Amino acid sequence: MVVSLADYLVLSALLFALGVAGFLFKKDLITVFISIELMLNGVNLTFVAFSHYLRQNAIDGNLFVFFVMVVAAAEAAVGLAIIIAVVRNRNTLNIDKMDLMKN
Amino acid sequence: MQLALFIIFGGLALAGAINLLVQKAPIHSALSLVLVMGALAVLFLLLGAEFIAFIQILVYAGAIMVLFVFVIMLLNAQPSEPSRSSRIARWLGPPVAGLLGIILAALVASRYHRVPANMGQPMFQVEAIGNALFHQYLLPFEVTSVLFLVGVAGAVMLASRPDEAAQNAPAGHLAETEAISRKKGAGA
Amino acid sequence: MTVSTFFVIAIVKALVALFILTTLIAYIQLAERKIVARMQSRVGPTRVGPFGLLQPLADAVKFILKEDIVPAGAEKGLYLLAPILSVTLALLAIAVIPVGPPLSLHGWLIPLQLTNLNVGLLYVLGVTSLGVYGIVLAGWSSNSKYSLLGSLRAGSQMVSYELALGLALVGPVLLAGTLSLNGIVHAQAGGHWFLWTQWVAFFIYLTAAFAETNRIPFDLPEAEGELGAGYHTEYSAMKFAMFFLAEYANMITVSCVATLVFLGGWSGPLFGPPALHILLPIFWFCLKVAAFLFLFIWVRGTLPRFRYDQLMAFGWKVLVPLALANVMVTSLVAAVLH
Amino acid sequence: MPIALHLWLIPALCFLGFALNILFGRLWSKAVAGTVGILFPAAAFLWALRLALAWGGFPSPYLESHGAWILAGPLRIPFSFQLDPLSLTMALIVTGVGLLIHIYSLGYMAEEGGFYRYFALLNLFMFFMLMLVLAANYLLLFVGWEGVGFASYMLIGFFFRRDSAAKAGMKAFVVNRIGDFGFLIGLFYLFQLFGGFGYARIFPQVMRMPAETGWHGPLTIIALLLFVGATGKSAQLPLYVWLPDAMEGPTPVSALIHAATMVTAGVYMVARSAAIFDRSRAALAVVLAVGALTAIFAASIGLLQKDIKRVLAYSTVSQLGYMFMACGAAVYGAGIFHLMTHAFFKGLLFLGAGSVIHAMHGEQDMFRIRHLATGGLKKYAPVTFWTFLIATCAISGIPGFSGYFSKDMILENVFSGAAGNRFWWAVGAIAALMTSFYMFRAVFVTFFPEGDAPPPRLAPELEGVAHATGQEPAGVAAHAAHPHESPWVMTIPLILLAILAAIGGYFNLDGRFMNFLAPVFIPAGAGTIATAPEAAHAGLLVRSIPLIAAFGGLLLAWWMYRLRPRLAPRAAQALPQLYALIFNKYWVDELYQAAIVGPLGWISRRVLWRGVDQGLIDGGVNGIGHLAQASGNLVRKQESGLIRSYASWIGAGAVVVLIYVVWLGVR
Repeated sequence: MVVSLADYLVLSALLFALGVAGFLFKKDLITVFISIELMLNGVNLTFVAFSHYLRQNAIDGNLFVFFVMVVAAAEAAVGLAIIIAVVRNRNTLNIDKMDLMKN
Repeated sequence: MQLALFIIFGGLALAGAINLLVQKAPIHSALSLVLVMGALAVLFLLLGAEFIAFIQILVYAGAIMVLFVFVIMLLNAQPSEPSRSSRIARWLGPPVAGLLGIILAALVASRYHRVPANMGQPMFQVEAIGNALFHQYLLPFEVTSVLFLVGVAGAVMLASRPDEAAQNAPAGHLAETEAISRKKGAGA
Repeated sequence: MTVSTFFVIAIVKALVALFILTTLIAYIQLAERKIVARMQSRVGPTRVGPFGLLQPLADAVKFILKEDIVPAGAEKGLYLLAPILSVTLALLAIAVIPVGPPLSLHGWLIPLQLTNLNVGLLYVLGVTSLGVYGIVLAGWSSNSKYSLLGSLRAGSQMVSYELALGLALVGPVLLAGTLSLNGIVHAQAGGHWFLWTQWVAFFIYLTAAFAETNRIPFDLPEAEGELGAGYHTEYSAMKFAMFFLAEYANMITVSCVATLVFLGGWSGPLFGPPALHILLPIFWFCLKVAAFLFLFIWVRGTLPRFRYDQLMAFGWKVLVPLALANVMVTSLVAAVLH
Repeated sequence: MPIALHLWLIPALCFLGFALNILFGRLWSKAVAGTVGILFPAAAFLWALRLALAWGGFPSPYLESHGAWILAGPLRIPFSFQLDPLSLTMALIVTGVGLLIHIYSLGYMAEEGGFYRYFALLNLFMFFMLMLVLAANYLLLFVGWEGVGFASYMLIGFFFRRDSAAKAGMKAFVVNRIGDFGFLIGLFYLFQLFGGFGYARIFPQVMRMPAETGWHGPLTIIALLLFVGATGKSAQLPLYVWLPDAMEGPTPVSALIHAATMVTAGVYMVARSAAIFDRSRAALAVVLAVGALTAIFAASIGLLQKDIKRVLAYSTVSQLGYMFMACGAAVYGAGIFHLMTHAFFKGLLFLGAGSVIHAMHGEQDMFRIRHLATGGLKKYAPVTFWTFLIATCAISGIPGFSGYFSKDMILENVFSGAAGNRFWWAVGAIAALMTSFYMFRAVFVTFFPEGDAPPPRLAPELEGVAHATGQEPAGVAAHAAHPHESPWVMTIPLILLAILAAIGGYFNLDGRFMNFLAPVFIPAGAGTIATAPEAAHAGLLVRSIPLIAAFGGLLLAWWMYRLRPRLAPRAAQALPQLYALIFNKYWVDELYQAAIVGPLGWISRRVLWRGVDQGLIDGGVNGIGHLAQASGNLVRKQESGLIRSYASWIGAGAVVVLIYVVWLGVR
């Protein structure tokens, strides 16, 4: 028995969906952010899997993962800095309370 | 063997992801994500992407998630208190997430189930990746490095307090005092 | 080689390595106590066994028998997880370290390492970078100010110096053209140790390695004077021993990497009968690692501790720029030489 | 390999001077700013002089081009410069006279603010003018053409705090735009016909076309459109109105505008386009008529002006008319010759007038000057007086002075040339008489003692007339009673220009100048209307008429303003309507105001502003705004401010897109 491309893709689809779910259901700002990382990871898996199966070990897919990681790192740095600033100002991490633009 | 590893670590990744969703405290979610990342790194190894696998560990798990954990510690993030919540998210969320997963999975499963397994030996990748990075993908590489630089500068700007520069105190000190004060606040 | 023999060999090798490693750690600890004692004109432990040689055993028994305390208000799961994580990751890193050239036994070629990885160096870096979790979680879950501060310091220190550490290794990797530890050793064959050409990187690596292992003069996380024992203030008995184990395992790992990357690994003069040809490389390797370990102990006996802001400034403003400059110069030279 | 002449250097040097001064001048002292401002035009002049001395050592016309300025499909317009006798002459005049004016300005502007700005703009002015004359295609010429317009706008409005100066600058700009509009359409037409702008591309094609007789030929239309531009730039009827107002600028600027740059651009352009004009009899007739009418019209206004600078301004308009008469008679060489001599003596006249104004501390009214400078100004400012007199002789056509030669040649050719016309000749001759009269009037009134002449104010009943024109003396200093000679930086340019104005006519000894210019015009007109300049054979009577006119004007002025000083006011009183008509410049400005500016303003205010802008456009925009607001109010409810709600909507959108993709059937 070998593992097929579809297996990997289904797995990554599920991870992605779980990330979406986390994004929608979690009330915690940091957890929401973590969910985004989960989505990115799910996508990364598809890149590597495609690169392995469809292009016969081409490294392009791996490079995309590399770039995604760089972007994720930058995003994490900025996002966490924003979270820190938000918490300092509003003293809460609850995403539902961040509605200053309302009213 | 391959299938066994795939099932074990794929299952581990899924379990981690679900645990991420279920856990209340942010720190547990973050650690679940680290678990997912570790499992994914093994899957990358299975897919012949050694370099990416260890970069995944080194950068994602070892740096980015450490940052998350750090912030969680710093802010002493507790399970979030109940609050006015979004009705739309409550009604729209489950079908959206569920449909997204089902449709995506069904889509890829139906389209790619016939792709032949790759029997080729994984080649030595680091050199190939370096070559591609500095030739074919030089521009994206440089652009992302600029993006990264901007991100770092932005993070420093955002996280530093306005009066911090005036005091010119070492950053670590403030972080420590802040953490202490939060701990106190949580205890009280 | 069938799957089952593969598993058998792997498990045997892992067990052997684990046994050697734990014993080694125990005796390094003893050696440290002895050497430091000599430096301070004391004699060190002498009562248990001849010259105190059985002291580690006694210590182990003590650790196991002590009461295991879990502080009130601690996060139980994480409190337990942290030391296990620490020691597991520390031991995991040894897996790719080759201690000598492949051994031929009954026609089988047995590599003297658990697994030969094309990106071995990356593996070591990756696994050690995870080590910070153990420390951070320990401090966090203990529900104690001292622990929290210790782990905060340890976390930022390790994240900061990891950068310098990795960048310092880029120079030798550039020269060797491979990330495989075996390949790096081969690239230094014939006495062309990277220490000669990459001495800047060597210095940076050594400094960063001290910081990574939280050893003096960078042992801020457990600065007794101000923080008690730092992140493991609240730990006792076997859990404490695990942290102890992890620290010394990390010392061994960084010493091995330094030996492999900068000192030519197991290379050294070969002489004598064929049996000696097999054993000598291992001997040379152990000798070099031992020298590094002695250096660790020596420094602990001599140098005072840094102040926290000095430490951060030194890492970010001296080591990282220096390492970057080294990478640039090395790549320029390499490009010119090609 | 042809030798490199580096024509680009000439304008580039001036531009460098401009750039340095405008960037750093603020930081410099006046001495440094002035030195920089003079150094670069001087270098440009020396370079032009070097080219002139090396004449014959390179092919003519010499062409050089630098890079591509405009690249659009097959169209490729380079920065191309051309050196031939015409552009060399112009470059020398522009740089030479311009340089003298620069030097003069050092003294004249010494006490003014914005010193560096002044010199920067002066350099910019020269830069654009040099671009204009050295360009080898019409588009580059147009750049210079617009550039001088801009520079003149800035310089005329130099004293921008004074309302009248700012308005005069704007007037010059706007009137020029009208002409430029025609010019631009002419350029479009040229491009359509010949597919390019380069002289080297257009003129050979033009020369293969037959001469046109009617009004509908393409060349005629082009020529007339180009001439519209020329009337704007060179202040011909009916677009001359900006030039007299341009007096608001500092006097050296007026000198620069009138003598070396700007107004000569139109003449130059017509001469440059000789090949086109030569093939259209109708266009030539129009040019001749407009030139002649302008000459007499402006001269008649000049008769009665009291402001010394205004007299000179109208004389410039009139002299430009002469130049166009020459062009209209297809003797472009004579036009250029007159342009050159005019540059000398008109530059000198303006600088002299500036010197007078300087001496009188800002007083510009000739009669008041006479009144204030007891004993005659010539006593106080001898150098100014003598140089001014030389220039007057030159402009009036007193034999021996430069103006005589050029004006004589023009009139002769108008009389007897193939494209000439006796009627316009007569008009020109009368204008010459008037010129002589009002110029000597200016000399006698300004420099000679008052004697028993009446007080400076005219007869009381004419007071109101004078006021109606708003002709107030600009900033009269109360202590103007101490006239003095100007410093040497001002007198030396005067003397140099006086020498040139005196002997400038001898450049054409034995037709030498004409022959020098001939290669530019002869091939252009070969086999068409134009005739060689020496073909003009006029009778003795015709030849003596300009002489008679010149001396007649001199004597008349002497008689009216020296011998019988009370005659002039009495004549004015005898014919008050005529006097008022002429004194107020035929009410042309008022006519324009009533006929064009007023209705235009009314339409703009009532129809365009209130109606179209406020009603239609604003209403429309505001309506859209209100619509958006109203619809926003409707969907506002959806914006709960809850991030997770938004995220849900995004997710729902993704699901919808996904379903759509599946439904499409991904391949």
